[in-house]
Amino acid sequence: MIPLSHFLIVAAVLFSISVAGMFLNRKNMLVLLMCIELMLLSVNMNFVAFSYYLGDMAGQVFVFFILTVAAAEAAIGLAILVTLFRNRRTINVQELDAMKG
Amino acid sequence: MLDLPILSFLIWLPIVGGLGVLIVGDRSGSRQFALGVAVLAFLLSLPLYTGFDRTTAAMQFSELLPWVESFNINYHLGVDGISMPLILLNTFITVLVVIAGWEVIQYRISQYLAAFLIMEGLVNGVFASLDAMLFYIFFEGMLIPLFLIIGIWGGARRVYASIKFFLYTFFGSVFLLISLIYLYQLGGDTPGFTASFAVADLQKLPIGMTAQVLVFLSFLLAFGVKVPMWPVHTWLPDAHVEAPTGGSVILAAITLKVGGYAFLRFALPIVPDAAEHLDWLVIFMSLTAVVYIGFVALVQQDMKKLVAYSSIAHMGFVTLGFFVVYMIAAKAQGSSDNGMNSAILAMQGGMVQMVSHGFISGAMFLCIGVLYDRMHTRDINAYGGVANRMPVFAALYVLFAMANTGLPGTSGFVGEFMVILASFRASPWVAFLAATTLIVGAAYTLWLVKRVMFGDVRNEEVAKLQDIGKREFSMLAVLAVAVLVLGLWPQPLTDVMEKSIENLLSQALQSKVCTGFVGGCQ
Amino acid sequence: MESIYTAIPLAPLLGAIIAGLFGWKIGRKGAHWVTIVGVAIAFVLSLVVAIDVMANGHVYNGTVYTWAVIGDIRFEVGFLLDNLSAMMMLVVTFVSLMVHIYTIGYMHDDPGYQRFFSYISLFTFSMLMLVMSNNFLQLFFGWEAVGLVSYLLIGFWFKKDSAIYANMKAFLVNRVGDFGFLLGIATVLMYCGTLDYVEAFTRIRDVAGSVIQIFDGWNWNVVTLISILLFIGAMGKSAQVPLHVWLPDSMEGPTPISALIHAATMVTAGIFMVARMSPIFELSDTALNLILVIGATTAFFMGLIGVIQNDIKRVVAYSTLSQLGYMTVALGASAYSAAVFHLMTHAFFKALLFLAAGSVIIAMHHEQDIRKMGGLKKYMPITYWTSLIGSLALIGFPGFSGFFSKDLIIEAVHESHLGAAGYAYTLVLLGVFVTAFYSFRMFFLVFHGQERFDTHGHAHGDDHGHHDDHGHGGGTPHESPWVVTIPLIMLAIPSVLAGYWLDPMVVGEFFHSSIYVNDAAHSFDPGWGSWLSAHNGIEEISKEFHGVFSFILHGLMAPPFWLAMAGLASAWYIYMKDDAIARWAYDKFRWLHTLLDRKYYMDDFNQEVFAKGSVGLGNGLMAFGERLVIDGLIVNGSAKVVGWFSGLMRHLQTGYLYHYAFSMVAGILVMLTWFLFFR
Amino acid sequence: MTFEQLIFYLFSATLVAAAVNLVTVRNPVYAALSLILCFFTSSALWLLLEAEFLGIVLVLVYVGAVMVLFLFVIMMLDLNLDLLKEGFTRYLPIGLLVAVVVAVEMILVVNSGPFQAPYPAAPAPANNTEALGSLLYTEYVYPFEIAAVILVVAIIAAIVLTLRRRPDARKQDISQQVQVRRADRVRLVKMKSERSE
Amino acid sequence: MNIAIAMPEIFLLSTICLILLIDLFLRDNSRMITYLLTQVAVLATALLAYGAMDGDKITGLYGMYVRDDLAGVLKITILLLTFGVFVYARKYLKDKNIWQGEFYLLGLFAVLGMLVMASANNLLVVYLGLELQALSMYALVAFNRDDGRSTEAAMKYFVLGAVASGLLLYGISILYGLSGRLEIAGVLEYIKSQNVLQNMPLLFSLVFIVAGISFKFGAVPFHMWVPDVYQGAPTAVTMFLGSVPKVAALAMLLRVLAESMGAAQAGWGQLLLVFGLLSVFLGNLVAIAQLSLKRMLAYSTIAHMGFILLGALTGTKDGYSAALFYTITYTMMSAGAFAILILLSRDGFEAESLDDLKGLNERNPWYAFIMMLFLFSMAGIPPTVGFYAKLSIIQSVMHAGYLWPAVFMVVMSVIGAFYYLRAIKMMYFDAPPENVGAVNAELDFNVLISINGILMVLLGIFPSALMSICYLAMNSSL
Repeated sequence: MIPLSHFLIVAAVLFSISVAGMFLNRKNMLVLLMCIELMLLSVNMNFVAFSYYLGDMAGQVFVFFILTVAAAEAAIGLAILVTLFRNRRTINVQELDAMKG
Repeated sequence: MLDLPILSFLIWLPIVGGLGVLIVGDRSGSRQFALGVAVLAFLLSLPLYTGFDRTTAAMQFSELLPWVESFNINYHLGVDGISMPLILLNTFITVLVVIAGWEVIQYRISQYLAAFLIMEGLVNGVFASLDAMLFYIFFEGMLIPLFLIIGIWGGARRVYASIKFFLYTFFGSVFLLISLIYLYQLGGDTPGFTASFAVADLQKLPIGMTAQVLVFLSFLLAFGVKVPMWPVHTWLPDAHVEAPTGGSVILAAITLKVGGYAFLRFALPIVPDAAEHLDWLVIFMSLTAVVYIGFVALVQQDMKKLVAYSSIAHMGFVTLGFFVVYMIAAKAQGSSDNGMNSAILAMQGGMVQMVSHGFISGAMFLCIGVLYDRMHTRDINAYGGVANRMPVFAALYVLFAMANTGLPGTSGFVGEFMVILASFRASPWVAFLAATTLIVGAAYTLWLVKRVMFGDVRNEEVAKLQDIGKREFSMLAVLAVAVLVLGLWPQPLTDVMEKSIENLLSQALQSKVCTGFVGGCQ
Repeated sequence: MESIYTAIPLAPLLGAIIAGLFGWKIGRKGAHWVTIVGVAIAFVLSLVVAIDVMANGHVYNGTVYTWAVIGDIRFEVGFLLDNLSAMMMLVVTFVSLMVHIYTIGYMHDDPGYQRFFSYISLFTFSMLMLVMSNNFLQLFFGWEAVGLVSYLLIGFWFKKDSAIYANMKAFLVNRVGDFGFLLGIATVLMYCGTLDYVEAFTRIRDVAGSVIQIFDGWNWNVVTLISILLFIGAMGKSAQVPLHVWLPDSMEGPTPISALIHAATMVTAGIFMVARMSPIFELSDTALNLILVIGATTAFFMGLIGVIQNDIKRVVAYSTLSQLGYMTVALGASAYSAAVFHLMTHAFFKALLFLAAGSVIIAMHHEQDIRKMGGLKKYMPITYWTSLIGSLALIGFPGFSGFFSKDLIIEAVHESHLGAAGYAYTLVLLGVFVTAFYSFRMFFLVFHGQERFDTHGHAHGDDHGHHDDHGHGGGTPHESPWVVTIPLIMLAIPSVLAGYWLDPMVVGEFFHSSIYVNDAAHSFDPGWGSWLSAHNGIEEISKEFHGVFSFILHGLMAPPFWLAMAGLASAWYIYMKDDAIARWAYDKFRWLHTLLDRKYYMDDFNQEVFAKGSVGLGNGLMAFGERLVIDGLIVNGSAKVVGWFSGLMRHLQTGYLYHYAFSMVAGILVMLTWFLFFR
Repeated sequence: MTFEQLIFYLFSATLVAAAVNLVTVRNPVYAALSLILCFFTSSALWLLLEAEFLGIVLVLVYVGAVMVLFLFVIMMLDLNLDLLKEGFTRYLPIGLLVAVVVAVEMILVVNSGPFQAPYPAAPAPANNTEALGSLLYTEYVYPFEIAAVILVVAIIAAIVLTLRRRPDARKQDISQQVQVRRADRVRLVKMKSERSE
Repeated sequence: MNIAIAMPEIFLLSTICLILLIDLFLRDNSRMITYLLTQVAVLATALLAYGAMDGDKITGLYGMYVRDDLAGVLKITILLLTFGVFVYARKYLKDKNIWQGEFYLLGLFAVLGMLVMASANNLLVVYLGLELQALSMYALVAFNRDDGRSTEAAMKYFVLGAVASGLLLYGISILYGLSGRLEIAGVLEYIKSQNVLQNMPLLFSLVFIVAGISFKFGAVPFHMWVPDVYQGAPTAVTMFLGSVPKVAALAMLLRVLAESMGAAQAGWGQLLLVFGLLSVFLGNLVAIAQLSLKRMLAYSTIAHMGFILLGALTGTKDGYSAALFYTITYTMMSAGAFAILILLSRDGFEAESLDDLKGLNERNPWYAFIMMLFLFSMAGIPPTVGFYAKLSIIQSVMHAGYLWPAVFMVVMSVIGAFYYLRAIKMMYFDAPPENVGAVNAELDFNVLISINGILMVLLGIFPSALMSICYLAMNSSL
């Protein structure tokens, strides 16, 4: 059988990849949003794995809610993105430094 | 008489009155209203003296209300011989200050007067509060009106001066806060004591030596800045120079006293061992203030700066008088009176010096204000031969100058005389250095007088000068009388303080840790 | 009686206050009347008191009011009235009265008329407080008060830069003296625990042996310390070398002041004080030696300067210095009575000389240079004769008051066995010659010889504006008005006769109550004999004393007389007959002349070292300590650092999302690492 | 190695590869597609964990809705592709470093003691969906309601932010129509009748 | 089951829906109705919340919901603050003509989310409440959608917020994996059974959870969003954002850390200490360099949040109540300060730079005075309430034995005083620029701001009542 830790490790790897993605990606806001989705995915992975190995449904319920919220989040995020694009004609992360210091 | 809470009145009447002035606004009536409040406060403060029981060191006119239960902070007021004269001084000076701003201040007069009235109330609170936290609140609150006074009605570099003043003093006092909280908790942790900010409890609280030293250092910083002691004095000249006349007067006559008073109320009785351990430091700082600052004052070109520096030098005598007692006690051990007489003399000297400095420095700044209102410069070189045009003013000016040099017969003499006499017992050298003020102090004051007052009329501005009017004359005359009376007969003042100072001294020489201490143990 | 005692100082004070505060109301006449009346009352009352004290021996020692009580220390204001103070009161009030009257003429149309009268009355009050005091506090009060008044009066014509320079100098130099004096008082309080004379003198004997460490391992006899510190005060007031520098300059003040304050009364306060403190000084030979040396030096060398002065007032001033030196020498030789005696006689004849000089100055329209005078004898006879009397008294011509007092001093020094006695004796002897020389040099130059002044001489009065305009323009000089001459005559009388008081005053028991035995402490008596054997000048003299006239005869034989005559003669020869010698000496001893002319370079020294030095020090401290270190480095420095740092920190906020995200991750990473590996 | 293990390693490898691709690829469309791949693979892994319902939901909701939304947006905004991802390599080392450190530390932890359970503590319920549903509508009704509210918020927010009324567009304003009053529409004018001769 | 237990939330939600519908049928010129309804709803909810305070601790809705005094106090604070903020905001929205019902709707949703957090008894609920609030906030920040900076701020806020909740979730997942529980009590049970400092995975999850919470506070190093968002968002939103959610954040901290993981204080105490000190340090320091008032306040917020965290780290009831007291008073001052900012900004002019304060004393002494009170209170000068807030925090910190952190805090607050003084200097010592008239507002605004300002002093003079409320809340709930 596959031990729990394997799933957790996969999740951890996903998590770190998403973090790296956020750091590496300096041009495209969209990819940033996707990285966030990835991060949530890794979290979900944790929850599902735990709930399976603990034999407790609560984890899955949690995942269910996370998915819902994530969907809503994505919607709002994209809405903001669109508005931003309307104002700035760009979603280049590097150009979003009107405020600093 | 005694059942009505005079102290609360003295605190809240001016504050409420100040707010009232704000409401009256810059209309014609505001001046009269403010003056009325100030005078009323002064009259209210008189019963403190008349009704004062000189035979006891206990707190009188005390009021006690629970305030902040969660910190066991109480609204505890009371005066003893040490604080009472200072309250009178405060209420008295405030009246003069209100008069001083009468015609001079045109811009936002109501705010100006309100600031001073509120200031008065807060200072009264400082002197009257017997709860450390209450004290601290007034102590800090004082900064606000003064900050505004300097900043709004001040001179060219007022912003720099006011912010410097605020941060300087604030920096000092946060450490006070820390150590107060520390003591509060120490009280909670010590069996037989409760966590409390009451000064009386803190004075009883046994404290370990290291803690005492740390606490004392924080006290020294907090109060030393207020006094101000060398080397944390540099805010004072700037603040004085930039502040309007009234501000300078309050600053010199009142707020500096807060520092000295706090030393007596907190530093000496609460951490006596540390005070005894570090008395050399304070004495060194005080003597430096007397000598070093004296020479610095000698070369000032700005009248206000000069007087400001002389204030520092004179306050040096206060701190010297307070802390030399330990040296005396150490030296005079085993002698007939164990040096108690000299110790009391020193402390009395310090206190008298505070009161008299209140009068003299106030008067000096008022005089400078009189000149400034006419010439709009404080540069000594712009003056000369003023006496030709303003004989009456010149006479008063010379009188105050002489008081500033500590001439016998004026109040300036009393304190310095006592402190020098006493400190000789500690060490001839202390007395020697302290006594140099006779020469240096005379030098800078008389040189100022010579350059400003005497000589032939220097320029046409001086030639245009008008002698002082009734308003100015009245305030200066009142001060002159005060200076002379206190100088010719300090008895009424020293009498009031005697018992309290003896009591304070017994506390200050009472070790809390009982290791190699000159005094006894608890 | 107490009421009288209190009335004596208060009367002039009242006059001063009225004249000072309400001078504008009561006018010139009112001013001088009220003050003169005040002083007159004081004079009369002190006469009453003097008689009561001297004749009936009613010595009074009591408190007027308590200044303050601190611990067990009582600070009081009170009077001690014995022969010494009574005599001083007489002198002070009398001279002061004379000067008041004289002033009416001298300050005739000075705008500061009322102010002047109020000042001199105030001075009289302060001086009386000083001499009547029965404790150190009040003594110090009077001490400083007279200093203040002298400050005000020297700077009376405050438009003159020289005047306001002089008065500041005077005050500061006096402060140097007071500095020592105050420390002396502090020592007394420390060891005697009281400021009251009587108690202090009682207890001082107990501490006679004790020592104090000032520098480690160097023990000082306490009494010596006290005496020296107190004497420093006396040096300041009585203008002893090196604190004498203020007195000559003080001549910038109006002449009546020079007479009253800087000749007759204030400057002798130091002498009086030491005499008062004799019970203390007696206990320290070291101190007495020092006093001898200082006194003798002053007496001779200051007289020497007088020789080359040309300003009439300065000549008198230097003679004052040297006479004060004589008194000090007397003190050193513990001939206190002689000192006080000389003090009295000197007060009369020196005041006389000053007032005479003043009268001459009036006549010369405020010309003070004696080289521009001469032959005034025929214009102003009264002034001439009176000043002749004064000069003879000064040089100690037998029969005149100065003769008795000065001879007495010289004798006392001669008899003294102190270490410094020899040095002192030679100097005072030489001093006699010098005194005679400069006095008569001036006398001849002023009153004899050809007239060297221009008859339209108001040219030189400009130095103080319109003060010189005395109603009569140029024209020939003439005798001054009666208000001026009356005092001259009044003062001439005691200048001659006061000497005949020698018998009771010095030789007799007169001063025993105040100088040796304090009436409150008879327990002293036995002790004194033993002490006296140490320095017993007066005793010896008294033994040989067989009445005034034998004293005079003896004086005619003594060296001082011949020296005086020699001085007189040489002055006459040089300045009346032929000044070849003078010119020869001038060429030969040019260096000496400059040395004297520069007053031994003492003023320059003070100016350069002390004045400039302290200003330099102040500037240094201001620039370095205040501006650079404390304010620059510490205060504003830290503020700058904070500002700079915050300016640096704000750049962490780059505005880039990925940096923001990175900082979050980094934060987590750090904490993870901390938990994982570092604990 | 068992079938499960084969599935696990296969899919997790794909998952990681797709994730890496997501963060490295230049074109956002590819990125979106690789994210979709991530979802697919992870849903497979969830099935392995007997979370059938969630697996399906992941595919349906995420791939079916969210990712489509992403793609819509990508298409909508005309992005200059060649600009994107330039200078990527410059930050690669730091990025990798961070990623590796994070990964290592996390793995160190999750690989440690308490997480070594080889088998589920309790057998999973036979019908995952039913179990989930019964929980959702009983115990978790409160969170469920909140989730609903969140969705409403999402809708409102999206509308508020993006809805534009173009001035030239013709549309009916319901509120106006509802609130219309007679006076606004009809005006009765009174005029004297004219006579014809 | 008893749903009445959640009455405030339920009532609020239903009113929101009602308002949502009504608002659809309102003309732009009659938005006032929406506004009034909103305020009524807020106050009514506050009343309900107050009615629900009965000193005992009841859980309901299958243990998802808890009702105790702490929740009550937090809710009332949140609602009253919201009421004030909405009053202040009206002027701004009108001036900027973004006077739309959605502002209030989203605001109410956010409030609902906070209420949920305040009485959450389950980590899942905490998360959902958080998201509900966060999502509304994202939208609000971008509310002025034609303003580039506003949307940029929203974008940043959104991304970072999403990341933060990702971190939080990760932490929660690990915690769940360890304990197998999600409800507060369950987690507590587990943690009590553990030796915290030895349990690496637990600490691991702690780091993530604390990170998520700190983000909500905006504590260093999770503060990066704060300045940009404060500056970019419309001032009305900034005011809302800068005040109310801090209470919610504290609620979250108390529920998650204090209540459910109180036994793990040894662990998260260290984290809070570091983050708190960093915040106090960086916030005060960088604020000095700011010229934009909004940014300056943002940094000062960071510093204040540091104080709150440090108060909470003690893990004692004193510390928690001190933190609560601090939060309540701080939110009041910051709301007031932003309100003054709103006063200063006119149509087409956004007052945000320090210079816009110049000569306020000339233009309107009363506003200047009130602003001064706010600023001094932030600086912690007696007799304003800010002093007591700091005092109680420092006291509890020292009581917990952290002497040097306390010293550090006061020293930093001295440095911090500088920029408040500078603002006051602008108002009082400088002359107003030309062509600016007097500032004024409508009655309700004036009344409220006056009350708000006077409270600063009143609470400063009589802090006891509020302090004891905070303490009792802690005492009965934790």
